[in-house]
Amino acid sequence: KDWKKVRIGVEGAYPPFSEVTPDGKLIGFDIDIANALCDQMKVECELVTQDWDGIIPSLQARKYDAIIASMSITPERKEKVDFTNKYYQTPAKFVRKQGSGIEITKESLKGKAVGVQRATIHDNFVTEVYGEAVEVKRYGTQDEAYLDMVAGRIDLLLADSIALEDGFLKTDSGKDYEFVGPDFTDPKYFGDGAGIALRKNEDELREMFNAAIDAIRANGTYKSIQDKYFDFNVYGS
Amino acid sequence: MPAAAPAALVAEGIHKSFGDLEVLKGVSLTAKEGDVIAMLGSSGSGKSTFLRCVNMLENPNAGRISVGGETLRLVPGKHGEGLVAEDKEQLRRVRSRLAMVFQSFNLWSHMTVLENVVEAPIHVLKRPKAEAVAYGEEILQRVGLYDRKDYYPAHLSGGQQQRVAIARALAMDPSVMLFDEPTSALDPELVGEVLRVMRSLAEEGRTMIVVTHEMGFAKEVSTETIFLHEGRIEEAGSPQEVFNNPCSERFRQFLEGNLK
Amino acid sequence: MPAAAPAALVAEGIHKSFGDLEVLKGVSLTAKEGDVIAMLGSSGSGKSTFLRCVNMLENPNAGRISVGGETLRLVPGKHGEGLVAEDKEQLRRVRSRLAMVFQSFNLWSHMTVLENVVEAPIHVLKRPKAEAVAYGEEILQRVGLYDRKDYYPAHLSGGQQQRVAIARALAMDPSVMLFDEPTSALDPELVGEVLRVMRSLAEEGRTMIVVTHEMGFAKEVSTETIFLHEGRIEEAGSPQEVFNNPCSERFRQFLEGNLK
Amino acid sequence: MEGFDKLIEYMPNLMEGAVVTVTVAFASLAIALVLGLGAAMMKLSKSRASRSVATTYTTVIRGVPDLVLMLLIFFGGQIQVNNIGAYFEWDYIDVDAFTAGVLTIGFIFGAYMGETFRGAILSVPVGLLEAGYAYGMSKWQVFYRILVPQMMRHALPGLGNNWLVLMKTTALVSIIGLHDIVLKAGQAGGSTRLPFIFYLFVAFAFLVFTTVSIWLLNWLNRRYSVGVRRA
Amino acid sequence: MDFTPIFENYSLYLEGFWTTAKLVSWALAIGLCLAVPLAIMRTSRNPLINGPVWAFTYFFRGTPLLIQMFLLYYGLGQQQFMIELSQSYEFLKDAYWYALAAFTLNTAAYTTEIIRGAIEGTPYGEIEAARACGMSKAMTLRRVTLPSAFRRALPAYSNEVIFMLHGSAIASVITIVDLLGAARIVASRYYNPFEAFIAVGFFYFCITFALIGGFKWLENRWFAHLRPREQVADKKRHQPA
Ligand SMILES: Nc1ncnc2c1ncn2[C@@H]1O[C@H](COP(=O)(O)OP(=O)(O)OP(=O)(O)O)[C@@H](O)[C@H]1O
Ligand SMILES: Nc1ncnc2c1ncn2[C@@H]1O[C@H](COP(=O)(O)OP(=O)(O)OP(=O)(O)O)[C@@H](O)[C@H]1O
Ligand SMILES: [Mg+2]
Ligand SMILES: [Mg+2]
Repeated sequence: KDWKKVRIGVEGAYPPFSEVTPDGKLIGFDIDIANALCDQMKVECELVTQDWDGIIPSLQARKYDAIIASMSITPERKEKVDFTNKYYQTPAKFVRKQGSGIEITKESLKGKAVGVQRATIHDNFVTEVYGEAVEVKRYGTQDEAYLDMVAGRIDLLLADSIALEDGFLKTDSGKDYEFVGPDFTDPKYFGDGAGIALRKNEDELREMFNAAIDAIRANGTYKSIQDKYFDFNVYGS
Repeated sequence: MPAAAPAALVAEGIHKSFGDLEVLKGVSLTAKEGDVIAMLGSSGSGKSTFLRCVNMLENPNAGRISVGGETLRLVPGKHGEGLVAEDKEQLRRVRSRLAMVFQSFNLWSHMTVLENVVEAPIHVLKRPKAEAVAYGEEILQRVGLYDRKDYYPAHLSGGQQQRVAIARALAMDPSVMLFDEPTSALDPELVGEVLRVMRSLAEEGRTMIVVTHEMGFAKEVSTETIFLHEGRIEEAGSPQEVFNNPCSERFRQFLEGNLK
Repeated sequence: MPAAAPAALVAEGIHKSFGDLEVLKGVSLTAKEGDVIAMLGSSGSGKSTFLRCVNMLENPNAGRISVGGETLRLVPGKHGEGLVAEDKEQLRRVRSRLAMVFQSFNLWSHMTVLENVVEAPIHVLKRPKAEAVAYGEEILQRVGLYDRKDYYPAHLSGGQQQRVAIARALAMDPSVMLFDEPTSALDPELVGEVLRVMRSLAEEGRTMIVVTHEMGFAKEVSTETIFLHEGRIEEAGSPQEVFNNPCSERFRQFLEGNLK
Repeated sequence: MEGFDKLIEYMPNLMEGAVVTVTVAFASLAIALVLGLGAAMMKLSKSRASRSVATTYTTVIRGVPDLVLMLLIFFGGQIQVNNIGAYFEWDYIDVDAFTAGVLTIGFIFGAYMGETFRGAILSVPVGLLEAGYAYGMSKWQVFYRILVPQMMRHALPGLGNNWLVLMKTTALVSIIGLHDIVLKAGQAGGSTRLPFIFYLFVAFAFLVFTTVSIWLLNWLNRRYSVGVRRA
Repeated sequence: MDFTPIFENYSLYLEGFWTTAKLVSWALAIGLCLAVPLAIMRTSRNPLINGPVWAFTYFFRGTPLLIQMFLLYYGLGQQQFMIELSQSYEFLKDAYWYALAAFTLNTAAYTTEIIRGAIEGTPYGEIEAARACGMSKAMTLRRVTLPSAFRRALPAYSNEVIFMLHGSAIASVITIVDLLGAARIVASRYYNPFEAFIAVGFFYFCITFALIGGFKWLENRWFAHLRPREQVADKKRHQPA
């Protein structure tokens, strides 16, 4: 197959990686990366928004050909889809209300409600590691989880640290909240960074993306996008 | 006029208008204990309206109603709907002594025959249930429907339904029974069975006011026959007088029309 | 038997059963141009079924039907429903020449009188609209309903509705008109107006087959009277013969029952 | 009021969503009407096979929640289409959220419409259809010149109810990611942290749709009752 | 198709089933209790009594259930006073109660209109007969109008119950693990939406038909007085004396 046009699934409710402006435009790190990669590959791109918990099924259902949505490369997902090399890597972290005194220990977490986005690595991690102790509340989008955190319905949030920082802590409604506990990076749960997911056996497209990732990192495009959003090295080591 | 016992029912100067249409222009009537008054009149003359005014299903514009010596206290209604009862308790007491049998039976369709009959005695007269049921069954026996007591009204013929309605009225032990064309919704074959029951009621001395088109019944059973025309009583007297020697031209015409 | 012109309608050996019930046991009938055949018979004898078989609203089990010399090609139906038309085009052509007037009128209630009348000429016979309307109005004039042409059927009396139904049939310029008890759904006062129209059709030489209970009509208007009994023709002949000198015992009984 | 300013700011976006909602509603209505008429005719047909197909269709649809069916058709339907596509070696056919939403809602309401139409068809006196056949009309002519206009009057109240329910059901397409008014309001409510005012606006918008529909339905009802004698 | 993940997670589905069952039955029970007085108010000729109830039913019948739930959960829940209130009353944090409130109000609105229709359909003669016997307004309502209205409302109400069951599936959208919520967890964990939703659809299907069966049985008991004559007469005859 000759890739002239590539449709890319994105999420649209995961600031600062992917969000929708009031006039309906998609913006964010993922979006810029997606556009940069497409330019690099000289293909026409169409971005399709899709709620997170349907994002892999929709890929398999061929609603689009690739997912650029901060998706961590985990062994479980690898059974279903193929990944390119990572295009960034950041740790996961908990957020609590200031002064709530909750610590990330089994005892302190007992009976607390933890909000995560449904079907994410964070969902899997909390369910498996703390599932006995806490009540896991799963949301369709990260935004809904923030709303419930502010409404006091959940005690903790677990998500990507950058997403939490930019999408929540730095906003007006997040000013009373803070990070707690360590950075989580265990590849068993959190994988090897965020990659672009593709259907199995689309090797040609994967190689195109891998080449493009290398190219934009080499030619400075990646750096300029990164600097637009972050003041540190988001690619990780 | 003054008698030893108070009259069973006195209605005096009943007036009733629907909007501009004056349907009753002062109708008066006195029924002594044991009277059977037959009320005739062409369609639209106001017979039903009169009966409905007597037990206040319509609000008369003027008039006086008294049952067994107790006069219903009436006051003008607030929304201009004519006279209404001042004391609802009294109205209910009076109504429970005036039992009405409707042209279209109006049985309660979700209750069996027996339930229809004992409903008001138990819940209005507050009779003990067992007593009411025993009495109800006795009455059903009288109207010949004991074996149908657990049927629902929808499963009875029209004549049977009307007999249930009569039983329901009887179960209240009313001072006066009001019948509004009790046979005119029935097929000709079924009329007889209902008339038979009414005849037997008359024979045992019940006070009854019967609106009817059955001349035979009026002639043979009534103690007094009244002819209503355009909201006024045009002719009244014993059936012999009235049928053999009518004074009113209108009544004569009415009789001719009805005998064809 | 053989005539110069082919017979307007020939039905031969029509058999029809509903399940186990054999309703028609071989009924044959020939109507020449201008014949008015009156069909009598007690209720359930199969008169309606016969008419309905003739224009294939029911599927006969056996028999032959030919209209104006054209024989309808019939083949056994696939779901065991009796004979069906082999060629739907031919069936529609034949049907458009056999106009049926139903007992219950069956006017199309969403169309005005005029629309009812011109519907089939325009959509079945593909007449130009203006022509069909002009002709339709002429016919409505004939049956005396021109001034009602823009009414809806629900706003007409029964007799008027039946006259519209006749106009609707006439508008097809049919070779044969089939009437199935055209007056029996009408109040007695309204029967006359429909019979009058039918009589005038007979006088102008229309070929008609009329199922009716109106003895007077059969006697005076028909050219041939047929008596059906339990799915067989029991008596047939000119009305004079048949009424004055019936051969069949059953027909005699039928006449007696009907004259009461 | 801050909330009101935000509402104004997001208004063009919400209006786009409203257009999507209305489009989805009408497109699904069209499908539902066609499917419903088909299902009704099949249920009334002589053939046992088509009767049982139609019965299975209406029973299954009415046994399963709309949202489940929608998720099933959105995810599962695409997989089936792909399988069929692969078999015939077609190019990829996209079942996007709009197509899936419209198909699902149309499919669901086709079943309800089917019941409505069936009832309406049964209330048309057979004699009127027979009169059509007796004058030589073809099946198709009887169907659209007599059956449909006669039936519409009986079907309208039921259709009206179905339409009101259908319109509200379109809110579910937001769950499969179609950018209707509900999703737009959710996004706006999420990023402004003012969900109350946005959802209140959506509720108001639906009340407007409902009210306008009721007016139109009453008007239609009068139109289709021509020739009916009123008591 | 592979249904093993569904069997492996049957306890999740079971838990979801209980949540759905509890939600729907409570909503229906409370909704019905609200609907009866509301329906009576709705038949009042006084606009001050009838008007507010009309507005209530118009709003809840004119807007999608999903929006009603969002309004309560995200909308109301975001208001400052609710956030403060939920500090002292823990249960206000639980999505369950918001869904229950939305479902209850929604079904109350629909049921109100169903019962109102049935009340207004009571043959007027039956009411006059009650008045002529000397029954008070309240007694007429209690003994005649309502019992016969309930029976007539049953078919429409059984539809409402089914709609409520189906409508309850949206609870999964606000973090509640009901039947569909369970299916969505399975679907997103195993990436098998087709199987997960087919299974849950089948589950709902069975519940629906159990309910329909139940209502048929009820109708048979309650509608004895509406059935054709012979059928009942036969039943009576075959009853042991
Ligand atoms: N609720 C009402 N509103 C307006 N007019 C009414 C009402 N009830 C009765 N009427 C009118 O009052 C007049 C008398 O009616 P009524 O029913 O008393 O007549 P009737 O003598 O019982 O006749 P019938 O023999 O037909 O029963 C009629 O002209 C009728 O149209
Ligand atoms: N569709 C049908 N299915 C079963 N039986 C039928 C059907 N149509 C008619 N019959 C039966 O066929 C018999 C003849 O019916 P038909 O209507 O032809 O009688 P008819 O002579 O027209 O009587 P009437 O004077 O009452 O109209 C009757 O016993 C009737 O019950
Ligand atoms: Mg009267
Ligand atoms: Mg016949």
